[in-house]
Amino acid sequence: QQKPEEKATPTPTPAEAKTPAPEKKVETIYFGAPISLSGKFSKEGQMSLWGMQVAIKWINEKHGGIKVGDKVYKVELKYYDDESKKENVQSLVERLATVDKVKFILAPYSSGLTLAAAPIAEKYGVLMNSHGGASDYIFEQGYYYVVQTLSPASKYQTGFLDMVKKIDPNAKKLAMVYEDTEFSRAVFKAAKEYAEKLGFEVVYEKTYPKGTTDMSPILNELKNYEPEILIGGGHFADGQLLVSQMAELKVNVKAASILVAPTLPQFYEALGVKAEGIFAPAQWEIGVKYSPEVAKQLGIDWYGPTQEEFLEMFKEVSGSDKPPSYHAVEAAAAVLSYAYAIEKAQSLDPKVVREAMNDIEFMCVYGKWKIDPETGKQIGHEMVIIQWQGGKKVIVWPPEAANAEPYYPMPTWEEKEQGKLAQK
Amino acid sequence: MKPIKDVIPNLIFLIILFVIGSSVEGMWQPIALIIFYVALGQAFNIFLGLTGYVDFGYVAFLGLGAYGMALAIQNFAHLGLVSIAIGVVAGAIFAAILSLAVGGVALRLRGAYFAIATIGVNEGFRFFIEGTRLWGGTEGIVLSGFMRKTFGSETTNFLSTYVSDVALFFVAFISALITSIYLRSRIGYALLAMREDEEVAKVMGINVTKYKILAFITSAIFAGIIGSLAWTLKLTYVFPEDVFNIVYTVEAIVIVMLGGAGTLLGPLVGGTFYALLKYYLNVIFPGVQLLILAPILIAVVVLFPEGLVGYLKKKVRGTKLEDFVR
Amino acid sequence: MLETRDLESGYGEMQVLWGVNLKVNKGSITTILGANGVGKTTTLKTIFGIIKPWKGTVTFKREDVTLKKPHEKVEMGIAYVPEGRHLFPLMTVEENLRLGAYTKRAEERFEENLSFVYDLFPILKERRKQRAGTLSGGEQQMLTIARALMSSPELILMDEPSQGLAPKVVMDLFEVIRKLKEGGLTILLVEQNVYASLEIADYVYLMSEGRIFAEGRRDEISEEDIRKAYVGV
Amino acid sequence: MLLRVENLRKSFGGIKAVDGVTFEIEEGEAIGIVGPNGSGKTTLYNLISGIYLPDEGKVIFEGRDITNLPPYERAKLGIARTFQIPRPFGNATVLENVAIGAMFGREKLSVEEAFERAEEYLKLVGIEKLKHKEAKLLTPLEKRLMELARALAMKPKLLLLDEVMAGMNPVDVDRIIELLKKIHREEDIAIVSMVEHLMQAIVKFAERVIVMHQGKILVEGEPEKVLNHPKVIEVYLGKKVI
Amino acid sequence: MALVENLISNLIYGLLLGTIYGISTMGLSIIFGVLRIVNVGHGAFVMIGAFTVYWLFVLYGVIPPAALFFALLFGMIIGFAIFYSGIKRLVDAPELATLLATFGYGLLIEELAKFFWGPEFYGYSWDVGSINLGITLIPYPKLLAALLSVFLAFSVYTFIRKTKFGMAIRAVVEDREGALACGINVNRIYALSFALGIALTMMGGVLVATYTPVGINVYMGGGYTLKAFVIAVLGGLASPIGSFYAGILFGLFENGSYTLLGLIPGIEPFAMTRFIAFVFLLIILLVRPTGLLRGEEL
Ligand SMILES: Nc1ncnc2c1ncn2[C@@H]1O[C@H](COP(=O)(O)OP(=O)(O)OP(=O)(O)O)[C@@H](O)[C@H]1O
Ligand SMILES: Nc1ncnc2c1ncn2[C@@H]1O[C@H](COP(=O)(O)OP(=O)(O)OP(=O)(O)O)[C@@H](O)[C@H]1O
Ligand SMILES: [Mg+2]
Ligand SMILES: [Mg+2]
Repeated sequence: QQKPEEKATPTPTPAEAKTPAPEKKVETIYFGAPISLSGKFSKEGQMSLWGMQVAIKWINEKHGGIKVGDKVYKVELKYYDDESKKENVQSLVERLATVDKVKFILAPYSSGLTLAAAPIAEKYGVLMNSHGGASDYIFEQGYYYVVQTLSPASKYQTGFLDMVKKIDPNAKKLAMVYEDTEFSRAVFKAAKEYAEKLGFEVVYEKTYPKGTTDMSPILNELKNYEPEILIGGGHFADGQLLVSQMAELKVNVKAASILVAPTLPQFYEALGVKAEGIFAPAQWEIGVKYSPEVAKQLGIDWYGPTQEEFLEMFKEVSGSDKPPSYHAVEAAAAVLSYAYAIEKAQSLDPKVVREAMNDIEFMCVYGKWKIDPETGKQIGHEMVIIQWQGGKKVIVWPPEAANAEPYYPMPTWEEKEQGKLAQK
Repeated sequence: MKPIKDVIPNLIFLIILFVIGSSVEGMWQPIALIIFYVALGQAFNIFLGLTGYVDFGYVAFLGLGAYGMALAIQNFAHLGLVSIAIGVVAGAIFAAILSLAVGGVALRLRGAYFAIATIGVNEGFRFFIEGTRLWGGTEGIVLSGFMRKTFGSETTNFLSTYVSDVALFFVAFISALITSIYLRSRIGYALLAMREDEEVAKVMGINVTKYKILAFITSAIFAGIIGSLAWTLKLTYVFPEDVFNIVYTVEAIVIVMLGGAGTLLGPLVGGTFYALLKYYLNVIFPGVQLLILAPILIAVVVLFPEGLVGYLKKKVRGTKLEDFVR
Repeated sequence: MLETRDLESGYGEMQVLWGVNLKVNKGSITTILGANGVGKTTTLKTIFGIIKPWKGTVTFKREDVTLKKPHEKVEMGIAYVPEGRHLFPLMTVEENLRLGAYTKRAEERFEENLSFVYDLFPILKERRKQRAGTLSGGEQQMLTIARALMSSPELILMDEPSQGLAPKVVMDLFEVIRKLKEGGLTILLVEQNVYASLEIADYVYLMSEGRIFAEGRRDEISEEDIRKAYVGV
Repeated sequence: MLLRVENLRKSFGGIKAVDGVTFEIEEGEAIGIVGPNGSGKTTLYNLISGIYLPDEGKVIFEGRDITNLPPYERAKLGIARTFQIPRPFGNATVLENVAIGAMFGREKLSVEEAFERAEEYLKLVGIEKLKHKEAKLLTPLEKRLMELARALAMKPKLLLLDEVMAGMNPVDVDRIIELLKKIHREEDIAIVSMVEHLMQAIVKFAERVIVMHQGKILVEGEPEKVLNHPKVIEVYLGKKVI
Repeated sequence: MALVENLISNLIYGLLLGTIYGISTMGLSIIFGVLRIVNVGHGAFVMIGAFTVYWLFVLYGVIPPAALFFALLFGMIIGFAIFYSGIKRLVDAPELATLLATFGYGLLIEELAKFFWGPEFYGYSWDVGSINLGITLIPYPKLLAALLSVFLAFSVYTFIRKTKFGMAIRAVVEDREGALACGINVNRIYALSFALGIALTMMGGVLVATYTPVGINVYMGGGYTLKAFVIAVLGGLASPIGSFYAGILFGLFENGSYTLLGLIPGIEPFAMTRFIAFVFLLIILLVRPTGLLRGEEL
């Protein structure tokens, strides 16, 4: 449960509180965030709040604050609930920029809300780091202060297609069934182009409107096209529904990659064995092989908690056993990127920090972080592909991040009914 | 001029809001939030207050207004800022056309039937845009970059973070003024009669449909203007899912009911109350604010079923204050 | 059987009744006469409990029923024939009658009461499958009375039952009221049809401005007082 | 000739409420319409005022066919009415009710003029002291009087009254009859047609009486003659009244 | 002919789905019919019903349809609580005030649910096989949900039409003062009808979650509110059984039109089915402004 008092700063560790280093003054720097704790994005909002809190905890307690010159800054998070609504986002971002004097803002969830916040951030010259607005076009509008931490929508399904091509070069017939929203459209437009480039033939492409509760018309029709591979989905609810009805109507494919929904444990809880073998793109997943060692090999800095540390702190912060979803880690990475960039720039001036961001490249639990100086778009980070195997979510792509082999083709629905798992 | 006198309290109230927004640091966007709700409420109240009909599909007019502005900017940006004026007019015209079409059909229905049938119009329209991929379909129209290129970053920022809000002050005031003019004229009495008993009104010589449509179109036009300003100009993008979101109709109802339907000050008080309550609850209790808001709303409506201004209006009836609470 | 003492009541802040004292004897017809708007309907509504009394008491069969709800009073044996019918227009005649027998008290004697009212108003029996809303005005009025009778009342409060009825029907109606009394029912009647109601009344109250200003047996009441009741004092 | 209805018919489901009615009203007449309950009087009014459209037949007003005209246009031509079950604009004041009548009636008055006229007519029917009361708070009878004032304020040429005197005590009945006669004489209201079950009122007021029965006209003519007609006594009066 | 087969399977699914639309709308009609209250918070109760299924199944292994009894019980309790805590005072208030109140209650319930259950998207699997019709497959839970909907709808119909209590409800609707005169405790009828409406809505939610066992979330109600509004009007707003029929019609129309719309190039047929369904609604209302069953009767 989210409790209001969690807003308070993580109390400084006793050691720090008692013996402040004499030569270094400890001051506070505020990061601000409008977060969707109510409304349609509250699921993502809650996760990102926890993620931010973990990152801040790490900065304050493990890292000893952000060091700029001879000063040490503790980070404190100012956040408000935007209820997933644009009016609130705008007034709250302004409050953060003026009343709270925040210079570093973590963008709200979703492309729409990020776009709503952008003019205000731009007006007050505060930085805004997008950790939940995937659409590429946000970064094509010429905003200077807006940067991106997560991989853009155009990247979501490309990894999966690469993977299929590699495992089964003969697979050709591809079906696309996805939610008609701007996010999914951005994903699948790019995916389609990419698929055709790889030599897939798109035999079926249909969308369903948001809020659909019965996909049988599409699936009944799809069956006739006998696709081998399916990519689709959009969000949580429809992703669950799509797979559940594919099972009911016995629409068998060799592999299916569904957006968002399968990355959550609730997906398997809801579908059980039916979830076996389903793929999904993820910005991050427990078990990714990002570590200080990997960073060293690549010759870039590691910044932030290791994966173990992160998971442990996440448990503390959230007060529950829920594992973090990628939304949490994205948000954490956005916070870390601020801290890292501030230290690099040795300045708290958003403009200077923004300049510095153009040049930095580092790795954290979330992976690599690097933006395109031109647009602010994320280009360093790579997505992973997860798959449900034997009740576990494993990472199967890209090979350098994978902790398991992809299971292909996925068992048929009939086989799954008999209890067959996607496990060797 | 009685109608003008009646809205003087509104004017004073709005000026106070404006002054606070301009002078207190960090208050501009909260005031913009208030003025958005106030303008929405005032515009909605033209129709609801005068006819007693609730238009659940009201947001469709906002949505169309938003598209009107978006298309104007897309097509007339070479005319410079004139395109913004064209956008406001286009928003108004789009909304007026739709309201004429909808009104012609739906205004034959009564009470709750009308209210709900209009949801169908709104949803239907949205699905039409999504289904035919008209105006970008679900991908909508994103204008920030284009506007920044054409008008310059400074100007665009100024337009979307200041001009759009200031314009809403005018919308809020003018819609109250029009309500007031209507109320004091034959239109107001015709609709009063209609509200009470449509059949009797007809027998008494009132062309009910004419007056209903008049109020409907007026209200829709203001909605179109609000849509063009508060959506497209302020946010610089239009997504059908957002602009046709019924939440804004529900909020309009909430605001008007909090203040008092058919009163001139009601939307102002209701909108301010609602926006401030929400804003500060968001700030102080992020995450649980709606849990606190809900009982407050219920309590207000149970205590003041006729709204805050409605209640006050009754209280001051026959006293000197009567002229100031309308 | 029924007695009110110093009954006061009204609507909102406006007081209408200013101390009404009435006594209705078992097995009699008592009528209240008075100009329009003096509070006759209000008196009946207050007795029946649709309006809460502000002051004073109502006793029925020696029990204080001042604060009892209408449905409790029906259960005790009071029936009310409201001004303006108040039937259930979309239901059939028989369904209306069935609802008249809604209380426990009445349910037991449903069959018996049904044949009684059908005997009293044979036309209703003919129309028993017809919707009440499509009956003519007179038939509707009969149905209203019949419905009240279905509750097995001991006391029946009638508010202007003859209003809007054709003269012939009015005659029949008063005949029915007389028959009901003969059957042992107690009746409290409010009427504008002065002469017809005086003819059947045992006891008369004259009302003006929320008070009773004269009362007496039919033969004790002077023409003078009656005129006064209408011109208003 | 002011009004002519020709072979008017209207049925609801199986019920023939008005079943082939033809009659004329000359300018300057005072008409009484009587008949048993359910004989179609109110329905006839509804057809004339345009609340219902007839299944068959014609309504002609001042030589113009108005059968299919919407009610508000008929009102503008000069047809006004009251309702058997009063239908005031409940949340408006009594004065506003009447003013609305004046505003949209035969003469197009401005708001101010309408309120002035409303005051006048409230005084005329004798309820001016109720003028600031919300109409829903009136007794049924007060509502009827208000409706009368509201209809009069429309300055109609044809005024259709539907049991305005029901539930009225004998003293007030006389007063209203006098009032109607006076208006009938003095104002340019040509016709008052009155539906009433109170014979005392009909006899005092009407110059001609129409008796309806089962949707048809049973007899029409001078009051004395009609009310002594044996058929009328049989189906309507029950016994001789005059 | 794939096309014809497709059309038939879509119609079959439309029929099943339609019963679910219908049953999840009836509660709205009852509350409107008796109290003239448009329950803007309708969807919140559908959501609670859906969660009832989920928790009972996940925690205690209760099979989904059995949750109907619990929903009835909880629904009555919640309904009474809401009625006595606020709605009661608004029965005589301006009609619009109740819109605000029911909005408030809907919001309260959603936020309470979120407080306890979080913003998660839940689901469960009750795999008991399916019937193979050759052209398509129908899982037993969906079939069961549809059959139970029909059963429940007709129980409600019978209850209102044939029982004494149902008659009392209709009496209150038709004439309140008349009902008082008959010795009916009008306030209790209001309370009971409201509670019944809420309970029925929750039972509708149970069947929704039996039919669609995934995507259960505290904010899932919004879509159902919209749809229920539209279906209720189509059926005649105040007529519960009308709503049920209208639900079926709506389901058939939505799903049935998919195949045909798919033949038109350049459009998104699924979104267009929604558009067409709303156009259909407007056409019906033009012809019958008070809905299919005229909407004057309960
Ligand atoms: N619902 C109401 N609200 C406010 N005032 C009312 C209401 N009903 C009646 N009154 C007022 O109460 C007074 C008495 O009304 P009541 O109906 O008891 O009179 P009555 O004697 O029955 O008259 P009538 O012969 O016309 O039926 C009247 O002045 C009337 O205006
Ligand atoms: N809207 C309607 N629907 C169905 N039947 C109707 C309707 N209006 C009137 N009727 C029926 O038509 C017949 C004539 O009714 P109408 O009201 O004209 O009678 P009336 O002569 O005015 O009677 P009363 O003296 O009782 O007022 C009656 O049988 C009535 O039930
Ligand atoms: Mg009375
Ligand atoms: Mg009549």
